[in-house]
Amino acid sequence: MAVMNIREAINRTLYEEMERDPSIIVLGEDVVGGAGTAGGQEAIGGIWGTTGGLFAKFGGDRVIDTPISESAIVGAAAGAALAGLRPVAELMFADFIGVSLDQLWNQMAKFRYMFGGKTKCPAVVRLIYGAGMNAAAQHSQSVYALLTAMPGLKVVLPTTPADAKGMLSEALHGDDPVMFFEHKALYGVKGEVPDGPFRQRFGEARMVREGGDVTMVTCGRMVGFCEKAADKLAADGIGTDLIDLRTTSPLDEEAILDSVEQTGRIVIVDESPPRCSVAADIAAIVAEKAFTSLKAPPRMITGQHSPIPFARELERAWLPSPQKIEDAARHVLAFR
Amino acid sequence: MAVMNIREAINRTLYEEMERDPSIIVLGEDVVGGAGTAGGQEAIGGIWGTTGGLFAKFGGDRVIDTPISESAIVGAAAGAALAGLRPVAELMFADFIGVSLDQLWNQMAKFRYMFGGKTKCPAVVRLIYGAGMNAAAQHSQSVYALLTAMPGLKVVLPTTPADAKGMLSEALHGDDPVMFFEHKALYGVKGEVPDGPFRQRFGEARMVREGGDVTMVTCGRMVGFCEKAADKLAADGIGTDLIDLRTTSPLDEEAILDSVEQTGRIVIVDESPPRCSVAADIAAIVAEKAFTSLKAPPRMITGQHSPIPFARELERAWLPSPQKIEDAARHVLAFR
Amino acid sequence: MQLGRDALLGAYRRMATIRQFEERLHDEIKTGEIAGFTHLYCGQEAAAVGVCDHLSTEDLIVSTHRGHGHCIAKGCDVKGMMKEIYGRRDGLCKGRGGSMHIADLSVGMLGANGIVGAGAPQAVGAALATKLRGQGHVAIAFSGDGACNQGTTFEAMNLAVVTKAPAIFVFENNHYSEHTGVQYAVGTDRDIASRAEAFGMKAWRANGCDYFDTYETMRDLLEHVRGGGGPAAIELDTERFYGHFEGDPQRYRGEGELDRIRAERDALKIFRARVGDAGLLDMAELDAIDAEVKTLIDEATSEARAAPPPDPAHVAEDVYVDY
Amino acid sequence: MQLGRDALLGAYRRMATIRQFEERLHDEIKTGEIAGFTHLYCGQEAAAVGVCDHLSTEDLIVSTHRGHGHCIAKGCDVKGMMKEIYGRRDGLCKGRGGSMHIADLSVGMLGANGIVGAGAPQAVGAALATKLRGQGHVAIAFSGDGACNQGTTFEAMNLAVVTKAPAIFVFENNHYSEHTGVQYAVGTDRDIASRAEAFGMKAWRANGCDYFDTYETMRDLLEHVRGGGGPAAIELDTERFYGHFEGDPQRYRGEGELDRIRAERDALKIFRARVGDAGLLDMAELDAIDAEVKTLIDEATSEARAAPPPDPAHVAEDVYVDY
Ligand SMILES: Cc1ncc(C[n+]2csc(CCOP(=O)(O)OP(=O)(O)O)c2C)c(N)n1
Ligand SMILES: Cc1ncc(C[n+]2csc(CCOP(=O)(O)OP(=O)(O)O)c2C)c(N)n1
Ligand SMILES: [Mg+2]
Ligand SMILES: [Mg+2]
Repeated sequence: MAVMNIREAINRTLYEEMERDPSIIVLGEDVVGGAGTAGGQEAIGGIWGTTGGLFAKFGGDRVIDTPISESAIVGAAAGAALAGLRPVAELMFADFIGVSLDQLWNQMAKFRYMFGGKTKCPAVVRLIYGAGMNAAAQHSQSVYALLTAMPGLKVVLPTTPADAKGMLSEALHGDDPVMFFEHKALYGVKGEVPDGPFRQRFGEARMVREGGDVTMVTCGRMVGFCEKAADKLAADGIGTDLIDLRTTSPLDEEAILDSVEQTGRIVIVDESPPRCSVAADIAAIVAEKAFTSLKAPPRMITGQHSPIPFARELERAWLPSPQKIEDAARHVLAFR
Repeated sequence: MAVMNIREAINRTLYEEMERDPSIIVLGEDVVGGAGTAGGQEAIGGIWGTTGGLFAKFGGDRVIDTPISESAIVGAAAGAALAGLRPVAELMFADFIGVSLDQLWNQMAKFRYMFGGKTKCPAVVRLIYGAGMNAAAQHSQSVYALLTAMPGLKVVLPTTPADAKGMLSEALHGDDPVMFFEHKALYGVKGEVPDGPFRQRFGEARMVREGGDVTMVTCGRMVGFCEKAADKLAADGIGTDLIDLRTTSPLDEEAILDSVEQTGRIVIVDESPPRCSVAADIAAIVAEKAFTSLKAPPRMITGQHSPIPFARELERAWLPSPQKIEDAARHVLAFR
Repeated sequence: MQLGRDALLGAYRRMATIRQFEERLHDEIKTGEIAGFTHLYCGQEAAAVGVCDHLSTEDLIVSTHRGHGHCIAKGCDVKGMMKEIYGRRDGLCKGRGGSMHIADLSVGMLGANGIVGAGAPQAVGAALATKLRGQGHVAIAFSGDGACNQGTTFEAMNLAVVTKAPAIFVFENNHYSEHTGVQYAVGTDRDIASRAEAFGMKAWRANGCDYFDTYETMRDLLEHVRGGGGPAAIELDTERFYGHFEGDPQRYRGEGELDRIRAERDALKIFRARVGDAGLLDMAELDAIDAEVKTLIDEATSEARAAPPPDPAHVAEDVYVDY
Repeated sequence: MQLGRDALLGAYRRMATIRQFEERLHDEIKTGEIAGFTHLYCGQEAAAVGVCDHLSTEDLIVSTHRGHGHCIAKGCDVKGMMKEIYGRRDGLCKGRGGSMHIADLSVGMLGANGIVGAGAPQAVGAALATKLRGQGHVAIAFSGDGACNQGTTFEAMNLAVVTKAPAIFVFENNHYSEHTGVQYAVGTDRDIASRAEAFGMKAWRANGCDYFDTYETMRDLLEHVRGGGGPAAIELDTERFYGHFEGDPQRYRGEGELDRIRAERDALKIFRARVGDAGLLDMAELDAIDAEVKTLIDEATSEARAAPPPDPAHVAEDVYVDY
């Protein structure tokens, strides 16, 4: 097992999968970088550094810089997938689903169903998402709830380098459109990554820790926040079942319900605004399906019902925090 | 009080409000109809018939046919609102938020916040939505959950002619962007409409009936479905509190929680797919805030986690039905 | 005209099939048995057939809300289409899609589309796929004069030029988008083809009511694209014989307009006149095809009417390959 | 040159303010005190000022992610801007917006924008508002050479032409969108102004590093638009002196490119040479302005550094007027 960060895990997995499968192509803005410049291509390899080296190895027919036109990028991915390729399209910021939603939602998500199950659309869309870098209201959003709501899409959010590799590889072996979310503040997270072929099935949550007193369900960057809260609780002898969803669609209901059956108390943490969020979705499922197990109301810790602010102090206040999570856990534990 | 249908109520309200306020303009595809044709303008007045007569009265500077370019339509509305007008933009099908989401979500919804509260964006976007006309996967969706999730927008769904007038008028007096949803299968619904100025505040649910045994919460076309189910239950002596949300953002939590406090049993009915839906949102709120009142798990009756099918038999099966709602109510009532 | 007898008979058969398919739908819709929105292609037959007659199964097309003609021209099964439009279990798309969402990838038909302008970027992606395979195949986006104002169409044209994709943009200018005239909605006073040229591609123009003009112009165009010359566009001047959708009162039409276009711009009449004048085919042969097509459409209709509906139990299937 | 002394001094002052504001930011960002993404406008000063010097408060502009120059040229308070970029409570937008989201409607600045291409349709809507008011005011969308490939920009141009809105599309071609060259991303081998022409509007071209060329060309353009001639476009050939955002290693630049553009394409140097050669202003006067501007920027920076942060308790306020 090699130790690497999430950025590197994604880069290497793209490289290995492209070597394995000649039908994989990569497209997006500056995924090569330097097209049409004196400095030349491969000048930088993507502003996030995740696609570096691919152009040098696989050439311009498979690693394609595009103009700024996200509808065309995602639409081209949809069409290429119908036509037999496995495109990996990059949305430099997930917020840009605003200008490309139709191709995700009304096109690639619906082809198979509308066309009577006689086709498939194995496109992977990489969405760089999340707050924490003071990128303000239009470059910080966690749009996974919107896409989780859309039948036909799979929604994937790795939080470790191993999951990044395993789930990207799974996406590139599967036959459905996959929304692959990369948290911009997690790129530097390091961890061990299995060598060689390795796939992580979708719909299997990761038990980050088992404690039995309270259940925490979350995904993405909030996994780390919950770990901090769980450490604090552990210091007081309180054990946390911490569940990293890994994928919100499909959802590992079983993992959640099993834990709640034991703990009877759940805190759901989500970096999105509260309304119609994944947090609400899970609270609803738990309320409907684990009603008799619940010893306290499910508690949701989310962002605010407001756009995401710029200033450091405000962004921090907007987001869930380890402290708020810890408080929520103590609150549900104290409920009688 | 005049009796009219929802289509007429919207048309008359637009007319009356435009007479009152010269800053109101209307724009969209074929909202006049016939531009650039031999037949001439006002040939039809919108494919839904809601904007007929406006051009003849208010002229082409205030009633504007546009090319097929929804981003430009909504974006122009956003800009016009910033510049002091009150635009009413029409999305002929709500599904077309796919090609215009950015202007709704990242632009008009966020201006006020991003700009430090120093501006306002009083744009009204009319979205024609919903299933029931076999318009298939791309012309039948109930996209209100997606927009309810977005801070900065208000989301309004009239189900009676009076509410259509009252809430459209409220939107045109208010200073925030309003997503005004018109269900295509409800246009013909008739009812009494107050004469003269009349506004219905947002965030006030409508108690369609009070019964005290079970709470049903819903909106849009599902209000009628719930009424049918409630009639059946009433025949067995079961009383339903039927709540028409009227607006999902802001949400009248109080009306819901008050009712659940009394009934302890709730069925939430929503014509959207289940995940991250308004149904889930309300179930979560109820679970969190009315936990001790609940005598049974909240039950959600929604569409399927699939695109909306074309064939009559399939579309019917996809949607909630009075029967499914009735069954759900009996289920929560039987829960011990 | 370098077309042989078989090719000519085939072209006429395909156009006649579209015509009769649509005329039958026009009648059947009145019975109330067909649900949803249906957009008839009648009047534009020469466009679909004149374009698709150059294509093999490996050449791909992406269509629009007005897609029946493209489907038939590309080789979709007519009975399967009829069943689909009737919403039947054994329809081409199992009754899930309906008129606006017919696809058959086995013949290179990547889908009709209810979202105006959505197909254009998909055709660019499909063209990138054929380019990568390197066998000279192309991908075609059919678009209307209305669709040519949608941002996605513009973006697609630019992306095609930038990536040198073998993508072809076929603009069927039938002068209307719903009830709006093209003179209004396309702001420039130049034509649509000029717009494509401004994006950096070669563009052609042809009479989309004349099979021969369309076919021959497409030959030149395809020589350019298959030869590696990059994307191209063609504007086809054509006519829609019915309303935007069934039920449209068409008050935007000029006086006598429908009569005039029926008289002067009918693709089938024009075809007959051209092959008759040139002495290439006998009218009786064409009459015989009309009769055969009528039989086919009769059968397709009665079979569709009698076909079983979909089973509601399967409503939420076919969403994913694997979930 | 018909500009009087005061106008010339004012133009220089505004350009120098932009320059020094940005250079200071470039230094301050290195200290780590400024959060988020910052895109510097340096090098394009003549574009913003040459355009905005024609505008009154009732003329409206919509800007981009690279918006500081447009803000200053349109009259936003420099100290308020600096505080905003520092994320302070008393910043122009209370620290909620930051560098990419500065707006001040009181001076007709409708907002910078983090979404490339989003501003163009908004300018059309704003132009429809000014048109309805009938006082000859215009609305301007600033866009980059990259933004000119976004569907929204195309749609906006067509909508402006169709509605005859007094909208102006200013394309600042600085040759790059992030790390991609305009030669690649704009597929046509004609220029961006030609693209606008293909949408049916009149277009102009000017040297966006030369205040006088920009200013005078805009005068002609505005005569056309204010006179009811409909929308118009202008392509300004200009340069960006720093990276796409702060931290960009700029490996896409040609050898010596930055030195060359600094030497030959510096808007301030060019202005000095032009007014000096024509004997219109004394260099000492301009030096004095530089010094005054330096004092302003010093103050703005130290005040911003010392200013209080926003109160986290207000994080979710200002979302609605009334909810
Ligand atoms: C994005 C989008 N906007 C609007 C519509 C509604 N609509 C359906 S067809 C149509 C007109 C299309 O005109 P054109 O492209 O000329 O094709 P034609 O109908 O003439 O074949 C419109 C506005 C739609 N389906 N999708
Ligand atoms: C819709 C969208 N796509 C991509 C980006 C990321 N991005 C920000 S600036 C930029 C380049 C813009 O280039 P140009 O329009 O030439 O403006 P310049 O940066 O040169 O001022 C890109 C790709 C974005 N902010 N929004
Ligand atoms: Mg048309
Ligand atoms: Mg640029």
